[in-house]
Amino acid sequence: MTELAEAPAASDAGAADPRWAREALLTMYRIRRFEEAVDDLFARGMMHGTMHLSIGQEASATGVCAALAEGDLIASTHRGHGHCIAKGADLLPMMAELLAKDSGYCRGRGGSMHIADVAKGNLGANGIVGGGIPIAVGSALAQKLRGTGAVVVCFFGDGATNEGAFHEAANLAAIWQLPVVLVCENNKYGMSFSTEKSMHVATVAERAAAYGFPGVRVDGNDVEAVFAAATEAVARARSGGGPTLLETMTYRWKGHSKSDKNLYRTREEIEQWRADDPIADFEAKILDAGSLSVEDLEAVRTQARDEVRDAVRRSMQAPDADPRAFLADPAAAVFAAPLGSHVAGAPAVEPHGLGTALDATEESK
Amino acid sequence: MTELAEAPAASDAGAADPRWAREALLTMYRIRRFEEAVDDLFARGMMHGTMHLSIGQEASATGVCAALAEGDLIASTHRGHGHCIAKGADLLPMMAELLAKDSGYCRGRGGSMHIADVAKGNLGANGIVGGGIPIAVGSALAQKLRGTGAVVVCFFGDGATNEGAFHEAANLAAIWQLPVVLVCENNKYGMSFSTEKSMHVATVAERAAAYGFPGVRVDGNDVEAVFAAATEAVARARSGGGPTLLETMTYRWKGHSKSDKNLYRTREEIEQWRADDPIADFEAKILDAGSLSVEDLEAVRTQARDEVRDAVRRSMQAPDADPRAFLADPAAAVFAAPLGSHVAGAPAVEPHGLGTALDATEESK
Amino acid sequence: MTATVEHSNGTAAPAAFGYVAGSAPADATAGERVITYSEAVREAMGQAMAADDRVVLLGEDVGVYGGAFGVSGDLHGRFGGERVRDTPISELGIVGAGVGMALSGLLPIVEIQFSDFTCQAMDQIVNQAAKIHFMLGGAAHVPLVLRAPGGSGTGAAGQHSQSLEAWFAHTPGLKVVMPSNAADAKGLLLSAIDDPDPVVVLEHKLLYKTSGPVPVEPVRVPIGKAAVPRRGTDLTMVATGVMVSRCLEAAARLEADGVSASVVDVRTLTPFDAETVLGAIDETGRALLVQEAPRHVGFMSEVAARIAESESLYRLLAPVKRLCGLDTPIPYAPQLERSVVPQVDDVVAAARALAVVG
Amino acid sequence: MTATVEHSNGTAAPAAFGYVAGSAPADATAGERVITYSEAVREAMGQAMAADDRVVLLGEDVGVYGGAFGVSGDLHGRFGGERVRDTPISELGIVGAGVGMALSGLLPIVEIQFSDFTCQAMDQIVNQAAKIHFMLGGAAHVPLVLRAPGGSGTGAAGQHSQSLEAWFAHTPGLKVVMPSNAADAKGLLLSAIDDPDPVVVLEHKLLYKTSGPVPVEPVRVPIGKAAVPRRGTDLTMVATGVMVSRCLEAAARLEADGVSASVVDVRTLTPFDAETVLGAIDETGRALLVQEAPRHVGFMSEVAARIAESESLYRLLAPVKRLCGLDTPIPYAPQLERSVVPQVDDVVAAARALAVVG
Ligand SMILES: Cc1ncc(C[n+]2csc(CCOP(=O)(O)OP(=O)(O)O)c2C)c(N)n1
Ligand SMILES: Cc1ncc(C[n+]2csc(CCOP(=O)(O)OP(=O)(O)O)c2C)c(N)n1
Ligand SMILES: [Mg+2]
Ligand SMILES: [Mg+2]
Repeated sequence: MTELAEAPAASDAGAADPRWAREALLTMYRIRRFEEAVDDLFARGMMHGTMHLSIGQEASATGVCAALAEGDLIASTHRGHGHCIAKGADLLPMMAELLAKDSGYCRGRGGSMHIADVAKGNLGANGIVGGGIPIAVGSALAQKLRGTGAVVVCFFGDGATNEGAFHEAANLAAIWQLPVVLVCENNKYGMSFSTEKSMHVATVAERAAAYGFPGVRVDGNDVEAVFAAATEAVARARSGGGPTLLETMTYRWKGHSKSDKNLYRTREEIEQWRADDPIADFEAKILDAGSLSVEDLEAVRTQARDEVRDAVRRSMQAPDADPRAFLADPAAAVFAAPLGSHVAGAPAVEPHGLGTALDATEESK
Repeated sequence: MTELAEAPAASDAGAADPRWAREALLTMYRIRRFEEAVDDLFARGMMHGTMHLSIGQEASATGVCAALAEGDLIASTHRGHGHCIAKGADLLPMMAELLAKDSGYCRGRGGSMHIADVAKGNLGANGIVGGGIPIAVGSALAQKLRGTGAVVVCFFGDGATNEGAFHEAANLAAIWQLPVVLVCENNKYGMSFSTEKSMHVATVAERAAAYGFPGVRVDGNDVEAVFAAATEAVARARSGGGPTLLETMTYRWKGHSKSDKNLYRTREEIEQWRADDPIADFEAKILDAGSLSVEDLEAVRTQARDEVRDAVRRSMQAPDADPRAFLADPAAAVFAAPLGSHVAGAPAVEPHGLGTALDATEESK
Repeated sequence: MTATVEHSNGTAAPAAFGYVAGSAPADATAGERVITYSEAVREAMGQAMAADDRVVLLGEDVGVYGGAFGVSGDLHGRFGGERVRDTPISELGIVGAGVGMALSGLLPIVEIQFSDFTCQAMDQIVNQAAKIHFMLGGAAHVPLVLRAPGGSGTGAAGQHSQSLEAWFAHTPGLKVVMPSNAADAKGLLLSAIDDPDPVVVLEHKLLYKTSGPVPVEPVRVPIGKAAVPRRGTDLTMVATGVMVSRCLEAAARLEADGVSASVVDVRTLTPFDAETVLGAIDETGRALLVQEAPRHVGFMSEVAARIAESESLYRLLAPVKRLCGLDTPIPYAPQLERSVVPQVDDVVAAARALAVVG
Repeated sequence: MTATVEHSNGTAAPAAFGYVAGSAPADATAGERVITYSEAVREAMGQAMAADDRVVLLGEDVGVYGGAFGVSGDLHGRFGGERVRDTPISELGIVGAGVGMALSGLLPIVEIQFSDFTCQAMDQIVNQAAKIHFMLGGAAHVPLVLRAPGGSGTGAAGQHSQSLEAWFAHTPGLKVVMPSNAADAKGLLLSAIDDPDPVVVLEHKLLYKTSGPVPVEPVRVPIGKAAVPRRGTDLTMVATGVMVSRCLEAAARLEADGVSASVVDVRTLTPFDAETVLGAIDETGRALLVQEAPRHVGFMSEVAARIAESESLYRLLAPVKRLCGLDTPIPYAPQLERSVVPQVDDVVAAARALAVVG
């Protein structure tokens, strides 16, 4: 079994730790600038499809992924750019994917709702609300059976907790005590339907009571608080203590998707939440703690801006996904190419205690 | 709106009330004798398909249905003979159905897993675990919208609570505060998988916490206790207080179905539960209370036995479901016949506050 | 992509299986105006709800939001939240609730945001709604309408772009309609609401914003009748959904080249109007069967099979030709997305090739 | 209803799409013995599990109970509860878990007790398992095996008797097999476990107790190859699942009357072996297409369509004939149940009628 890199201990981490603070802030800026660029490209008609932006929610993805070690995995959602970036994806193939380029993560076949970076341990965004939860749980079962020591985090929204998929998967995670953290990013709405209306309990976290594992609610706009709660949940998962339902309270500044006219919420509510900007809040804490200077923060902003600009510029120049190549052999896109081993899509973790392939065994007969 | 018959007040009811005691005992005996006859017919190769018997669970169906008023509805399960009988179905068309007769409740098309007696307010058994729960919730929404005052009870097993259907339906019932009682008959196993293994909480009742309505566990082999708990839940539902999850603890004496070799449970466990026979227990209470005599009890037994014998004898003589008639126009069996009104399948309760049909309105234009 | 009027003159003739609407139809030619497909759907729902309190609409974001595609629009404002009911994201639960409502005296319309999410609700659609009437020996029926938009062309990728009509058509107990224009969107939906059986209404995302003449009155288009919006002599195109307008456009272009094509709009997949469809094929002896869904075991396989097992076979002047979506999921990139489903150019090319074979 | 040996001699030839088993196959004729179909399925799973620790089985009651149809039997005893894993009643959850396991280095086999309950899991089957490889541009694949028994004949009524293969065959990204005899039950399952893509294996309840010769060694039957267990001259029966043995029995009876029939066992619905199937039809010029599933938009519609759009059309001596299940749910009463799906007598009658047409 591959030794997993140690996650930073919670005690070191936070605004006071310059290295940690810089990383966390950079990640949040990368997410924001990336999505602002997407919003802009979309508005200018240069991007296809629809987009679900997580602007305003950056602290949740960032704090959770900061608690993960190399080899740990995530499963993401339709609102997944932030998760993907926080888990270490490259901005260039992400942007290239959204711009329908052959060099995109999915070669233009998936787009925003299906971006995955399997090598980095992102099992993929998912266009289906709740669709990733059973998959994450199955991956956690595989980690347990294979003894990899890896933890799987599953992101989903508040609305997803009303799907049967959430219930079935949470129950499986509980009975098998799997190394999984169920992260519910509660932004108060499933599209237009508020959590007050969509459930008759006050918090998503208390739904954990139905499965017998801890449910924890945390300020999802406070990257340190998210990190601390996630670190605890990840440690529980890794040590065999089973799942946690972690509810991060946050808010999306933008509409649900491109078709949203914001009829179901008030301008005041939006303004109030925008005032609780996770990035500005964290910058204030950093400056308070004195770990980084104003110039340091400016450098982070510049870096994020430049990285995103670069990703846009370079992917604009990249060749489009090519229908001719695609049409030459569509079945090759649908079915897996011949493989020496079935193990693909798995993180770069060696199987543990698992034998050789059937074929090899047969040969030895 | 039709006035609903008053349910017997809980205070009158119980072993001490001769009328109530006799009714409840008769219902339990009807169920048991009916299912013993089914078991026998099946063993003798005279019955087709598979059978899920509720022998040992009679108090649950009986106590719950005793708490219902005329016009109230139930949705049932694969293990549904007891519910059907307790809700007032005739034994003859039930037995005829199982014997594949044209005079069966479903004209031989449904069999054990689909028996319904819509006129009596039984929306039907269901071959799909959890399948009836959303349907019951929808029916409860219709009762609420139509202002009928009717309550809907949904029966399901412990295993069903692991299905997404349970979760989604329970949540809908909660947010809309519907007049529905979710009755989980916990017989400790979903087929072979024990509740200890299939969930990581000690009781099904506590799953109600995820939806914000009461969860109540009761001795499901004590018909008086079931009745009392159901009466409270039904009253809550009828008065606008919303759903209740009622968990009745019981046990099935027979195997899950015909293929069961009972490998997953011990003889001792079965014996122990058989010693807690809901019928014998209730008889002892009746005799203790002195409300009925030994001869009275004997008369109840004889009546149940005779009714079942009669149902078997008469349905044996009834004409088989006829494939020729069926084949002459299969579409007529698949799609509804022309109807003056769409309202069929609904209990005999007048619509309330609902207008006339589109057609009528158009005519008046 | 313009909707046509020729095949929208539905009358409330008896639908298949003997169900007859209770009143004489309004005259279809009177009082038409041009509105969009999505307005037509909304108008049908509004007229039905105004006329009959039993009609209710439920679905995700159908309320204040007005529907993911804006179809329910102002209905929430007009009829209130009890009858135009927002639901949590629980497709299985809400279709099941629709079944229960339909069994209990209401006439529910359930909107599924994208037809792909019927996957979540298949148990209630297939094992419950479709079978209850049959399994109960006729003792109950399920007047449920399930509306869901299918199809590709909006860049929504594999999980939001499927054309799943073949599944539903293959499920005994369901009626399945695919309106291809605004008038049918209204008329078929009215018939679906009228119908005592569960009806799956597959709308199309790309059609929502297209316009066509639609009667003001609640004129039903009967379930079980195909339409023939164009008659030609050289070949017959049989199409469903968005492919109908593509075929009509292709036919117009082909005419300039001297190729004369009939276009048949299947409209109702179950019950299937074999008489009209095969009749139109017999007239030309050449059949081009066009659907957006993947070819393998799709609805046009059935149309081809009906030809192959009937007298129509002997009237064929060339082998049947299917023009379908590729057997792949729908990709995201616009250039790829377009390439996997038939476009007007593809129809023209296939028709030209077919017209000269044999 | 006896299984036949002629078409069970599968060899591990390269399957479609270039996937090649890693080792040379054992000689299929060596070391056969007669076992039941369900023993053959169990043997395939046992051999795969013994050979490769990544292979795991999960499903409802597959453990101590031994499976609803006794298929997993002693595997729990042999491999323990970690690898032969009982699950709660949560089809969506467990298929999803299978997808996650398949993405994370394991080779899961998920058993669904009755294929009808795939309705609960359609999202994970169709929107996830089938599409992930494609949507991710090839960055991951899903080596998931889904085993589920379909079919009628046991009195289990409408919700436990369906034949749903057409849905899966119509879903790009799934491979779909229907073993009709014990040897194929083993050999196709071994290939499915080997396969890097999701494979839906539709077993049949009535076949579980039938027996046939099965190789002792883990001999794969390639996915993508039809079998022709019988060759005749007057007509060609094309069948799936339990209908293969009914056709073979019918063919034997017809021989006595001087009617000589070929029987084709489709075996793999996706990828479909058009060459073998159409080739066998071409030889006789008469096609009788036999399936248990309802006719409307079923798998045999596709076979008919392939004929209608190919050169085979010109070789037909009579219209194609489909003999299918009625377009109804399966009723409970045995006499009704038998009447809605083709029986041997029906095949004989249809074949006789077809042999004289044209
Ligand atoms: C099964 C399913 N149902 C509905 C949708 C349409 N839809 C996409 S996102 C969304 C809202 C999801 O809400 P939530 O889970 O809270 O996530 P958020 O969008 O707030 O991040 C809906 C209804 C979908 N994609 N999948
Ligand atoms: C969706 C679905 N999955 C599986 C089955 C097979 N099955 C029938 S009954 C049963 C066990 C149900 O357990 P429970 O809900 O506790 O009810 P009980 O049988 O104990 O009364 C199972 C697994 C089914 N009928 N439907
Ligand atoms: Mg949300
Ligand atoms: Mg149980």
